[in-house]
Amino acid sequence: MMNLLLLFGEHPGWFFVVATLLPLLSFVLILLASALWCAGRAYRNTPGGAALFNLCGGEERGRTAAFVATGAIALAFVFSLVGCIRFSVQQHSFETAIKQHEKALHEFAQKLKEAKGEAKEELEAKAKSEKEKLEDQEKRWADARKTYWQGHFDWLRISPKGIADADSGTVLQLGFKIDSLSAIMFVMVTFIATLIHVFSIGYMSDELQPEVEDHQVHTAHGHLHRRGRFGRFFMYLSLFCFSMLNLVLADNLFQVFLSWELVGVCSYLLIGFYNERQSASNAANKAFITNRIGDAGFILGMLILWTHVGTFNMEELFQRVRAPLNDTHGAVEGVAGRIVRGNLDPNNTTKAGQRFTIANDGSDVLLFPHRPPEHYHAIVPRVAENPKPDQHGSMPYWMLVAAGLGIFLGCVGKSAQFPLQVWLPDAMEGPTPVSALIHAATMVAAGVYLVGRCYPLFTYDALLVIAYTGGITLFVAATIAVVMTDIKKVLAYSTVSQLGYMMLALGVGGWVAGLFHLVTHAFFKALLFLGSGSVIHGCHHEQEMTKMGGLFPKMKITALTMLAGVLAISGIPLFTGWYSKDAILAQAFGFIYVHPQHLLLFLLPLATAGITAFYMSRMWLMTFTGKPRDEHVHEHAHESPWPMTVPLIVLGICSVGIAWGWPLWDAEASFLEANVHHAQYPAVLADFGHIDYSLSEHHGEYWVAAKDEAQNERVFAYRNHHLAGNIAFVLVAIGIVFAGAIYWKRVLDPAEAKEQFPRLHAFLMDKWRFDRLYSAVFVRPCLIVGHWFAAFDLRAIDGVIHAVARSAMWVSKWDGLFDHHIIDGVVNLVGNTIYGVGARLRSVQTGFLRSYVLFLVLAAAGIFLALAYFVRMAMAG
Amino acid sequence: MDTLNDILFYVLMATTCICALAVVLTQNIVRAAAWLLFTLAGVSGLFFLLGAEFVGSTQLLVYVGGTLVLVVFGVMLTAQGPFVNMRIGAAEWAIALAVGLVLYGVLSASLIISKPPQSDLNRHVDATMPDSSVLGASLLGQGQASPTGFLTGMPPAMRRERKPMAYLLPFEIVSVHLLVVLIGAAYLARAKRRRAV
Amino acid sequence: MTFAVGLNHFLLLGAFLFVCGAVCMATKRNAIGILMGVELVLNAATINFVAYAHYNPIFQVEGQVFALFVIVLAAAEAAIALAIVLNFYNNHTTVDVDTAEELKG
Amino acid sequence: MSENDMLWMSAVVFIPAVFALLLIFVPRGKEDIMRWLSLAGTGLTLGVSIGAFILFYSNVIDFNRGNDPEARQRMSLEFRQLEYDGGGVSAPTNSGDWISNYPWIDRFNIKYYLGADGISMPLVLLTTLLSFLAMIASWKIDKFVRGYCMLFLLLETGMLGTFLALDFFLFYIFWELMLLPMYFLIGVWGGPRREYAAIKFFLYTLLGSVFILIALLAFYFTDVRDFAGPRTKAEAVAAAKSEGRTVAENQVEIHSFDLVVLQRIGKAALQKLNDQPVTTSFAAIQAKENLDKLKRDKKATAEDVHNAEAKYQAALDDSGLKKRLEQAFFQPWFQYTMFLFLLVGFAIKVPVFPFHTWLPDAHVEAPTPISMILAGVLLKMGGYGIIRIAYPICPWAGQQLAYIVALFGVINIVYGAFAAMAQSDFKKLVAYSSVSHMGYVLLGIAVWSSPEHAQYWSWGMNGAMFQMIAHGITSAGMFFLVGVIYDRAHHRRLDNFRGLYEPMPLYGGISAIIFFAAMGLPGMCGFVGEFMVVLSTWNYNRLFAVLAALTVVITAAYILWTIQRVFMGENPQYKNYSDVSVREIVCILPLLILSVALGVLPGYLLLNWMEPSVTGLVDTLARFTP
Repeated sequence: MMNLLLLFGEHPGWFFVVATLLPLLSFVLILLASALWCAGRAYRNTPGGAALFNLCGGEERGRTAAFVATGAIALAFVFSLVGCIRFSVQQHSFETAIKQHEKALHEFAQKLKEAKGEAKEELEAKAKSEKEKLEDQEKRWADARKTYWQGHFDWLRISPKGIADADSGTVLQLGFKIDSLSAIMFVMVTFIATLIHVFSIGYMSDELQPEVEDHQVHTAHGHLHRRGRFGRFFMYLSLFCFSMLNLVLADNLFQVFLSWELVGVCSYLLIGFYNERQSASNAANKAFITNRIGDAGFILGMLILWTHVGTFNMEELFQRVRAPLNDTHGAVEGVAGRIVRGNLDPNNTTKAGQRFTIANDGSDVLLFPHRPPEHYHAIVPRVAENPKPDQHGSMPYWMLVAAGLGIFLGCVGKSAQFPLQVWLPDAMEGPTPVSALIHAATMVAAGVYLVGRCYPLFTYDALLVIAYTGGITLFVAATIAVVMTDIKKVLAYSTVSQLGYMMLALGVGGWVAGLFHLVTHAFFKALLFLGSGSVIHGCHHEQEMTKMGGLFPKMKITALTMLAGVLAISGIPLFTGWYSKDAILAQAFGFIYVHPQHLLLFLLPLATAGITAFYMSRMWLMTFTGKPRDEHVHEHAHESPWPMTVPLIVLGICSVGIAWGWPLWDAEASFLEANVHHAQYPAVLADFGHIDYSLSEHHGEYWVAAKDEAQNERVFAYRNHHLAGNIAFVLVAIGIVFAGAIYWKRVLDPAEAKEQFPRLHAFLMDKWRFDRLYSAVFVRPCLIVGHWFAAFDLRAIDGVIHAVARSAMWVSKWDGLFDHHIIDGVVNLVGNTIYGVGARLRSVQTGFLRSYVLFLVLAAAGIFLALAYFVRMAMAG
Repeated sequence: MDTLNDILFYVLMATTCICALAVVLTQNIVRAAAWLLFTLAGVSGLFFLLGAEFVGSTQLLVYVGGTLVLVVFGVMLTAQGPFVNMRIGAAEWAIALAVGLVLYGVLSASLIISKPPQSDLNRHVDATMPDSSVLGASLLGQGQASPTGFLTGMPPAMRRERKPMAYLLPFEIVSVHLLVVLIGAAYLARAKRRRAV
Repeated sequence: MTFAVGLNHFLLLGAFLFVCGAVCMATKRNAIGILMGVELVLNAATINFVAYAHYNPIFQVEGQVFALFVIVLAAAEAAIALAIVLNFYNNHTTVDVDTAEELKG
Repeated sequence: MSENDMLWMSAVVFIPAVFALLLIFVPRGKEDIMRWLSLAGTGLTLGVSIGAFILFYSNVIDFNRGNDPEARQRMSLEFRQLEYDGGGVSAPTNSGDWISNYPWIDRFNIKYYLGADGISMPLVLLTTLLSFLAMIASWKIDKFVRGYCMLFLLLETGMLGTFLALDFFLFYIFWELMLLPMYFLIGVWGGPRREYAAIKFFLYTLLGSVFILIALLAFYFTDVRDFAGPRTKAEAVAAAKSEGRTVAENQVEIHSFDLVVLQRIGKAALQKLNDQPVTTSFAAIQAKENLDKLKRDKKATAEDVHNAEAKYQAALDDSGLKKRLEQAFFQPWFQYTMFLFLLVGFAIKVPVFPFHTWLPDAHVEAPTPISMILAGVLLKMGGYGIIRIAYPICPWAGQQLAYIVALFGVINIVYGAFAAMAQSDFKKLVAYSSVSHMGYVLLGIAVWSSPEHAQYWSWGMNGAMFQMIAHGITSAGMFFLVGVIYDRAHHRRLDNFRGLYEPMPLYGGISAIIFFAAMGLPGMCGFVGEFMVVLSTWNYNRLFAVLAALTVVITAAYILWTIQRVFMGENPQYKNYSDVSVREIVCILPLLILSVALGVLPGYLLLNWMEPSVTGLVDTLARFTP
């Protein structure tokens, strides 16, 4: 016990590791117990079997499993919270100290300008000691991060002799690295997952019965009856949580990929939870296969990095791809934190490598060494073929772009971005808590998280692709959401749309804004999904909004909490969504200010903000207000039990206030955002705003206003935050009013609108016809090719073989005929003759010894005669 | 001396031939055995006459003393049942005799016609037959025991000098063979135990 | 030792004994009688061997050696033949070879 | 060379054969005794192989020293063979080197030569384990039980011998030995089209064997005297003397089936054809060793070093060696032809497109346990042959034609996956998935790199080896699972199943795990090998890597579709099926555990001790690549 405490004391990163492993433990426990339970059930009548059966939970195993899983994730939440607090405290203390030293230095520098003589020397000495202290603090902080918050071990190691750098491309590691982003993600994921677990205990309680009737599956004998699967649901949830936490924990791309696939398979299992339903199993397959397309891209991205950079460790990757910020002489000017492009000069080759000329449109990228040289400026980059740890390397620029896009393709799959967004709405076939978990906190967030994590690997071109992908996605999804009538599908499309916002933010340099939105969105989207779950549960598994309406009096808690969610997602001031969404819009605004040709990247999210407000209000109004559309549903509707409402209330509170800071009304003052800010890579600032090591008062960042303000997106974003927010708010207000007019006050008739634009409506209802397109372009051709190949085997290859066999048979047949008639003919002839002679001679075989002797004597006489004759002839001859 | 040898030869030849004919012609098997005894004795006499003392004495010892005793034993062992008629028909007699005469005719005619190179052989008749020590040496594997010379009775083209030969191995084989045969005979002839039915 | 009787005399004697033996085999129904015929035939051969040994000096040794072998083989043959005869007698209570006709075609 | 090793390895190979003999004495009608006896035989073999492995592990690689250079070196057969041959690489050790070399047919210099290293050992373990499990799975076979068990045990001997033989001739004998029992096992105990399948299998494999036989004979006619050590030379002199010829030691011609010696001349051919000095002759190795020792030795004078250098140079420039390097073996046409012969011979076994059509038929018709063995072990022999024989003996052609091998690997991957998607027979689908998965093996082997990038090829080779083991586990598991459901439903049509999760939850869970493992899900064994191979491929050819990576989508598609068609949905017809029995659980449990354990800890369980051998092979081949 003491050792354990010591472990956490010395390696607080283990808080997070334990938090990750707890759900895995719960998964393994439940899995083993269910397997033994299944095995024991058959032998329940024997004492041993009964003991096994009862040991593994007996008839109550479902409930036990739920408690184990919930307990594990709750404990994981506690661990992550403690870890997060410890991390923040440590980070805060170090950074405060660093800031103080910097401030002092700054002051000394100011004073130095004026001072003269002895005072100057004294000041210089003071500044020197201050600088040493600063460096010492920075070093200690770096060491603390390394020893306390990082760790890894070799999972696989291959050690060939020939290569110069023994670590390049030889080892796959598993490890963890905590920064403020992952710490926040940890808390967010475990918190929401805990609430979802609690919610599920209520929502899935049907599954506790030994026999469940599935109303959506019709068999010849009425509805399907099957065993309840309460335990299995929680088992999947546990595995899901483990995978997601492992993904957040990972310090290298390989581990991310491991979890990435595991997350995919969990979503597959959960979406296909009602596996008797054809639609559910189809949706599960679709989700997994679509994700696998993204994964294939991810693998390719990893391959490129592995081949050219030789490592998957993210920190090492960034260190090699991005130029260092400073060396012993101070800041590295001009290229600090950037991807350095240039050209290799094949005519200027020495033993150390080829000369690298830096150029903004060069075809190659300089890779920086593991061990940077001390005086960076003194080094003229020479690129070695197989670089040693202290040599530079290079890779083609387009390869780096491709690597980035490959990784991004993985994120596109996971985060359901255009063009792989099709799986997510179908995934609504899973139980509602699953939708909440997948869509809010975990799986779809993973893509955005990874783009944020790998930010330094993306080149400018790749980022532009990301931004446009996000822009298209958010618009497409929002338009579809407008016409959807299934309450969960509306939420699904809104999720896709919001994820598009995050991607767009990351693409235009709003790293903080995107990830900030990720966290806030997790809360209110979880709330909305759980709320919809509560509605569905209350309405006895009715999901169509066209059959709801007027539910407000019957389910007040659900309605009010959901209203909070709707307002948050619409971006009403002081709700969480407002802080993050405005930040995104501001960043987009800043971006188009610098790059006016990308105007679309601001217009799309702006318009979509209005559309979002419209369809979210529409959803809420259709569900809770007005007259009931279906009396039957309305009559039986009821408020959900406490395990479901409590999570709703908690999430509702979070949706309102999780992003608050002081002063409340300052959109830039969010406490959460400031915390996310700590994790921001210098690379972001290098790409979108120049790095300057003079001091800033703002958020403790390492930058101030750019030297060239005309080219600085961050500055414009900061300055125009309120402008962008205000424009958006106007649009949001229009959207809400419009929705109210149609669905609440019934000023306008939605059916009329439908009739006026039948084609548009059909187009939107058909989800922009993506499914049909993919079916025609990918799915069917794949099947056809498969059949071709199978037929090729049967016809062509086996045909050739059969033909060979037949011709061999043919030859052998002729051979056989020859044998039969010619060779055998002769042989048979001889045989027959002999047989005939023998048959005739049979009578000679008298059985009397004496006659044999006579024959012998005769024969002897004959032989003797013949011999005598021949011998004579011979003698004569 | 020559005449004596000739007379001896003709006497022995006559004895042998008559006794052999008697073996053929007699119907009593015991008598046949007796006639056979004389035949074999006559043959051994001829061997002595030819100077092959060892072969002659072996003939006496093995044949007369051994084989014939065996035959007599056989006769006695098998003659205890009531005598069945073992005569054969006259026709068969006739055929057998005819065939026998034919064979004899063929043999004697070929002998007379082919005329073994008598004169050639007679040149060497002076040489004495080797005594039994030479025989023994040959059987013990000394090849030099037998003299060299050209094979006779062959076409000229095929004549070549024969090499000294020894007979140790055949001798051994024969002795082992004899042993095996005796054991086999004992096995075959042993009293059968009737199986309980 | 020389005498006027030549090789041919011996060969004719051998031929006569051979024919006697053959006829003996052909005319006896008693198995032992047949055996005696065989002995006669073998003796005929022995005589030929010894005669050649006498008249052809290069066969001095071989003739006798082979004669010896024939004698030995004859003894062996007699022993085994008699054993067969006894066995036959045990089974058929007779030595009449005409009863042994299982091989009749 | 140690008697001890010889006994262990011979025991592993021949215990099944001994039990096959024992089966003769079981009285007729006692089928259960026969089954138990064969189970005891396979079980004993498994036990002995594990014991052998533990000894091997402790003797050859030393616990906890997987990365120690000395331990790594001892993992290479080449090194141990040099020791055995008196190469003076270091003091000759005579125990625990896991090489056992005894004269067998002196006239042709054929040896009873067994040896184990990190390449053969895992395959031996896989074979013994799968044989044991397949024997359990054979429990329900009622037809000619004695014959079945005897053939089965004989087959096991053949397989184990193939993996352990280091003499090409011995290898070939074992290779053929395993062919015949397989023919009968398919042809007698198989399904309705068993005769067709058996004959197809037999003819295909025999065709391959003929190619291998030709290559084997062609190699034998090469004079390898420069590459054999003093011990081999002394043996050759003694053999000549016993035939009445007297030859001096440096004049004796040596022809050998010794795989390690053949590998050495293969490397010499690689060097010669790449216009490099041939440093792999025995004299050169010895001189180099001596030189290195002197260089390390601080007491050695400069003169000594200089002399040693001159000696080394003389060994390189030896005129006799130069003359003998003009033999046919060192000519391009010979290398090309022999490599292609060997490749085709082994590719048929792998099986590689277009020689793969025997596989679906054989798998579909074979009884379940034989399918397990067929997919689990027999396919691995092709890969093993390529790694152990084709590549090291004809490395120059291997390097020149690596592109084609990799191309066929990719074709296998893509073709197998697509063809699998079109199948409606459960077993055929699994068979085609085997084709696809074995493509990764071929691809991993073929990604030849230069010495600077040896690590990528090394990943490929190791990945290929790992993939072989993983595929052995998962495909055997899948075939067993198909057999389980076939026992109940008596058909294998995918479209007629549906809804098996409900009546058979345990079966469903187990199947899901095994199928996901085959699909290459992280955390399961199928992932590691595939990932390693794909990692290495980008460095070799980008298009191949893209295709291999994209195929994971198709793989996922057909496996998920299968799961959907078999387990999901509902089907009242199968409502009363019983879940897996205890015997079936016993049979599948080891595979289940391994498929997860190998995925979670591939390094500790397998790669740490397999990798030095494989990487050593890569090192020696890549080193001479320009």
